[in-house]
Amino acid sequence: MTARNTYVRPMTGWYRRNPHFVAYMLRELTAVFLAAYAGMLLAGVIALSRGPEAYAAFQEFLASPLSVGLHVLIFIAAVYNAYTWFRISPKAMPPIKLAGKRVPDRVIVVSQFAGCAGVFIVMLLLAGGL
Amino acid sequence: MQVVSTDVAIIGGGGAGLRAAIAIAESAPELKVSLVSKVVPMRSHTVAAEGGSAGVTTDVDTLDLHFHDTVAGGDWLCDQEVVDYFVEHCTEEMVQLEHWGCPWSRQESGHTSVRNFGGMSTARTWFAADKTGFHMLHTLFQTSMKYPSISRLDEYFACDLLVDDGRCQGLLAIEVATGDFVRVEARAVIMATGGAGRVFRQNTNAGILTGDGMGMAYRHGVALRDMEFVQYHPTTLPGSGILITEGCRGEGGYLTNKDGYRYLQDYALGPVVTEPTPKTMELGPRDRLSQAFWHEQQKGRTIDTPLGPAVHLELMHLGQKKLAERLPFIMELSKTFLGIDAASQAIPVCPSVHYTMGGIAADGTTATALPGLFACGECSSVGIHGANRLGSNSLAELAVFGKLAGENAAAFAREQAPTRSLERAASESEASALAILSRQDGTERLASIRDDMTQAMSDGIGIYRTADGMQATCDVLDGLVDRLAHVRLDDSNRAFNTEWLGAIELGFSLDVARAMAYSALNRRESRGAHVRLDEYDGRDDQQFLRHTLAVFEADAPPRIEYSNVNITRLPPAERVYGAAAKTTGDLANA
Amino acid sequence: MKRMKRSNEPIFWSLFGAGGVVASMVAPALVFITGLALPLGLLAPEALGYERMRALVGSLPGALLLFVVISLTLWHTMHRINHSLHDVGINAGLAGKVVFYGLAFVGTVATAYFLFVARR
Amino acid sequence: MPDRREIDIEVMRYNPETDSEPHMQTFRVPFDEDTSVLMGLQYIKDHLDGSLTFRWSCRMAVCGSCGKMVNGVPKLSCKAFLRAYYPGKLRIEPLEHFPIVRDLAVDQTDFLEKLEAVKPWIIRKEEKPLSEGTYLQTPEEMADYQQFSSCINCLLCYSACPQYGLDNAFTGPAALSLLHRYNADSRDEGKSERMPLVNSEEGVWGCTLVGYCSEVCPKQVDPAAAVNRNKVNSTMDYFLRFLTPRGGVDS
Ligand SMILES: Cc1cc2nc3c(=O)[nH]c(=O)nc-3n(C[C@H](O)[C@H](O)[C@H](O)COP(=O)(O)OP(=O)(O)OC[C@H]3O[C@@H](n4cnc5c(N)ncnc54)[C@H](O)[C@@H]3O)c2cc1C
Ligand code: SF4
Ligand code: F3S
Ligand code: FES
Repeated sequence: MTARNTYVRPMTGWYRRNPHFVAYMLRELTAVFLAAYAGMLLAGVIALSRGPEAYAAFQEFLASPLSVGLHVLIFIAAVYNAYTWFRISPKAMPPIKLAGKRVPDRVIVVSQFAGCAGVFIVMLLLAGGL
Repeated sequence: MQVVSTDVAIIGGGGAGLRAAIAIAESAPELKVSLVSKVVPMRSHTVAAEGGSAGVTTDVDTLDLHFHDTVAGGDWLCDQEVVDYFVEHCTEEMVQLEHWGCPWSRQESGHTSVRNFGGMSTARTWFAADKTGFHMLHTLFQTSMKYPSISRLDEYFACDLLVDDGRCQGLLAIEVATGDFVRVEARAVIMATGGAGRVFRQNTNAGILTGDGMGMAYRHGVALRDMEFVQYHPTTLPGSGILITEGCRGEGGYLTNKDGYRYLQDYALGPVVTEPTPKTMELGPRDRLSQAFWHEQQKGRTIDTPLGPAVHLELMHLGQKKLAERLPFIMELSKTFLGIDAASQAIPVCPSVHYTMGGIAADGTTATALPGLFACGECSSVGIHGANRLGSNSLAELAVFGKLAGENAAAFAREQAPTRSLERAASESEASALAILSRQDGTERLASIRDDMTQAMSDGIGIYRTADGMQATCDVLDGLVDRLAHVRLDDSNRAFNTEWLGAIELGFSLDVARAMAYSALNRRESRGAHVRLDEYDGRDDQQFLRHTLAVFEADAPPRIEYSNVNITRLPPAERVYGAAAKTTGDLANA
Repeated sequence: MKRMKRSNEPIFWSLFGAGGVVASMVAPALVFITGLALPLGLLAPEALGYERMRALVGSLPGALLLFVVISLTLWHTMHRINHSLHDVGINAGLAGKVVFYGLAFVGTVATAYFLFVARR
Repeated sequence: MPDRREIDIEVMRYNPETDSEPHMQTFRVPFDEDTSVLMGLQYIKDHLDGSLTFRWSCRMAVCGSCGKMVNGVPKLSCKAFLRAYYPGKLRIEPLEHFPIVRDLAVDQTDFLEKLEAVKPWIIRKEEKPLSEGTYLQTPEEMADYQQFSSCINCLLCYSACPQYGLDNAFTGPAALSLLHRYNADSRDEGKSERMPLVNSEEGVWGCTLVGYCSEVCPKQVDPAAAVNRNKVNSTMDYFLRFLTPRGGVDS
């Protein structure tokens, strides 16, 4: 009797094998930068709670080349994360129906991009204008 | 050798086999069912059926009309009592499939729809877009999973029936993954192995359709009936033979020749109509349409494509929306295999072998002459298709007769004593299967024998036939039997040896091919799909309103015998389509 | 068939999802303003000066906004990092959950506390 | 034939009776405009090496037998064409994430068990007698599940899903799509029987929305959507079980 002798291939390095997986891992990697940013904001709140000197020191840090460099990376990560999130979100929400017809995924994606751009402008205006 | 003991064994997990399994599980839940299939059931070729399945439903339709269409379509070679049973049970089966979840296409009201099909007097073909067989098969397969009494032997290749005491008591199978033999002992066996289109070169069939079941039954003395009737489907892709469903024409597609002319009007199928009209023009029966293609080719009015002559199937006038809704698979196929958008370009099509009207001789209850062996689906000949099957009758057939085979096999199994020892029969079959594998002195390549067989069949058993051509085919086939005995395989392993299984399949195919060729040679008339160009170019009811029976002879060509056709209420008449059909339709209504 | 155990993932997935919406909708703008525009002088320095920030935190909507952005971003990212460990073949299991969701929890509490302090 | 060209096809070989691990073997295969990858493999089997093992059947992209990794991408080999890879060479491997039985044939039993586990059949509290005819279902109601019912079980999505590769306890994209197909069918009343699987760690929660499954699916089933929409369903089920009088379906 011949035994069933199957071969199972290893998964090592799977994320390097296909551009789609590389993109996926980059998407997941954005979390590290966004976490750093959340930490940064938290640090700002802590500085604020400690008074003007502490807050000034925090602001000084923000202006340092190290911080600016880091924020460039964080910004790229944030934009990439947003891009992937909007593109894939129709898959993760119940189908939206208008007058019995399903709203096409494309419409949902595009409106999210538009929404994000709107938020960007409003926030810039708020920060700069007031 | 492993042994599996069961009550009913079913060979074949296509629509027919699955329907039979469910029928047993529902009518006799205490019986164990073993479903043996060389591919996982949902891979069976029922999956590829596109157009639809017949069942009388609309107010203008009647069982009588369906009966009349089927019998006339089959050129009166149908057993009329069986056709009566068939048409009475089609609709119920379609409703049953709906209850099991089959996504039949619907009207706005929520009721199921029907479409027109070739040779049918009115719209009566139930459809699930153009993936009807796919949805039927997956519905049946998934539904079958809910019955604990059904156990599956997926990817087990049946290589012989086990017969003892004059009764079929099981089968021998090879577990594909390991090459191990398994003896399946059963009180009744149902054969549901599908068609045998692969014995021809250009065909619409899947690679698995090598006629195994027909060959197995045949070698055990069950006759193969009406094997000369092989249907050529008029609209398939040149080269590959991939099917472009008749549903295209049911929805209103046109066939045009190289001058853009709707040539069917020249072949007694007119008048030219712009809307799909039953039994007229593109909705004539398949044999007539394939013959018309042949004549166009003779007249030099076909289109040359790199893969052979073709005519055009035009769907452009149906509009993108309708095509996307009704014929999405055809759109996909033309994009993939031709690189064209069928909404804006015509599809080149030509006839290919499609369906085996004949098969394992069985009566209207699906019982064969070998006690304990039942047959249903395309491998069987229960007597409803005659000399030419109407499109959409075979999906209905596998549901109606699959169920009947299940119920009858279950009833039979209940009355049988436990199986006797089949060890000896099994080890003999095992030895002959293993002999192919261990042969070292062979010289013949498997593929070249196969290619020679398919070429000979396509040459001699075509749309039009002559005595010389058929004789030549018979001669080639006789020679191939010897050559197969000298085949040499590259693969001597047991595990997943598809070359070995291919050699066993080719043995069955050759037997089936010979049954077809000799049956054809001996039918000295023209009827339905068997049309001769020599002196036998007309129908001869006097001599040949009879079924052909090909009986297996070891080491010799088949013995050809004849049996009577059961004619109860519709005497033979001329088959008429186009303008002439109207009156006949009215007659059947009366 | 073995009985299926209900996963607690819905709790973390909801927070992850909410965080994802926040992160993708506001993070790009926020990072640009706080981390780039301001330090690089594209905005006036007092735009995010101490006084204005005190005022922001002092208003209830402002405080809530900051709280939501920081905490949900933490839940979002910790969830992802936890899963990524599995992706690269590290099976942290329960320990991973404890560490990463623990961090998110601590971050959430800290944000609430310091916002509270800053508002006084 | 005007454009008869030749291409190198490198195929993975594995013989369970003699090999401890797979190796690659290269064949030179003639082709033209219409030669599919499957036909290339058939050419090898017929003319060069009859022991090359692979599954196929319909050769028209509907039976789901012939999936292979073609240059690292899961494809139906009958639906991919050699011309698209020329003049480069072709590397054909068995579908990823499944145990190799022999050469290009993989063991698909795990999927079949998963399929059965989602109860892919209509569950009714009360059957309607056949004599009363069909159930009514409007085209709009059909649209809720039709796409998910077009899965041909080709397993390409499983080969595309690293989460299934990392942990094959995950029910996976196609089985979950079919689960959703029945839950979303207006004739079905079996949702509560299927939710425990959806809600489990092996259910939808094994997915991290890699999304590649939907990209490789040859039938536009969009399994990623089926899986991830059920994360919403599962989450609702998780929280609402405390609110609804009947309690959660898992209770
Ligand atoms: C492309 C195409 C389109 C069609 N369209 C239509 C249509 O629109 N309407 C219509 O009415 N009819 C149509 N037909 C015909 C119809 O689909 C078939 O007649 C029908 O599906 C046959 O079903 P079956 O169950 O008999 O066999 P199949 O579905 O072919 O199944 C055969 C089974 O037998 C098994 N088997 C075979 N040999 C062995 C062995 N040695 N050991 C173990 N198992 C074995 C196989 O594994 C398989 O499970 C079409 C046919 C084709 C080819
Ligand atoms: S979901 Fe798509 S890729 Fe997956 S098995 Fe079904 S058809 Fe194949
Ligand atoms: S690839 Fe896998 S992780 Fe999810 S979205 Fe598809 S199932
Ligand atoms: S052979 Fe059937 S899907 Fe490719």
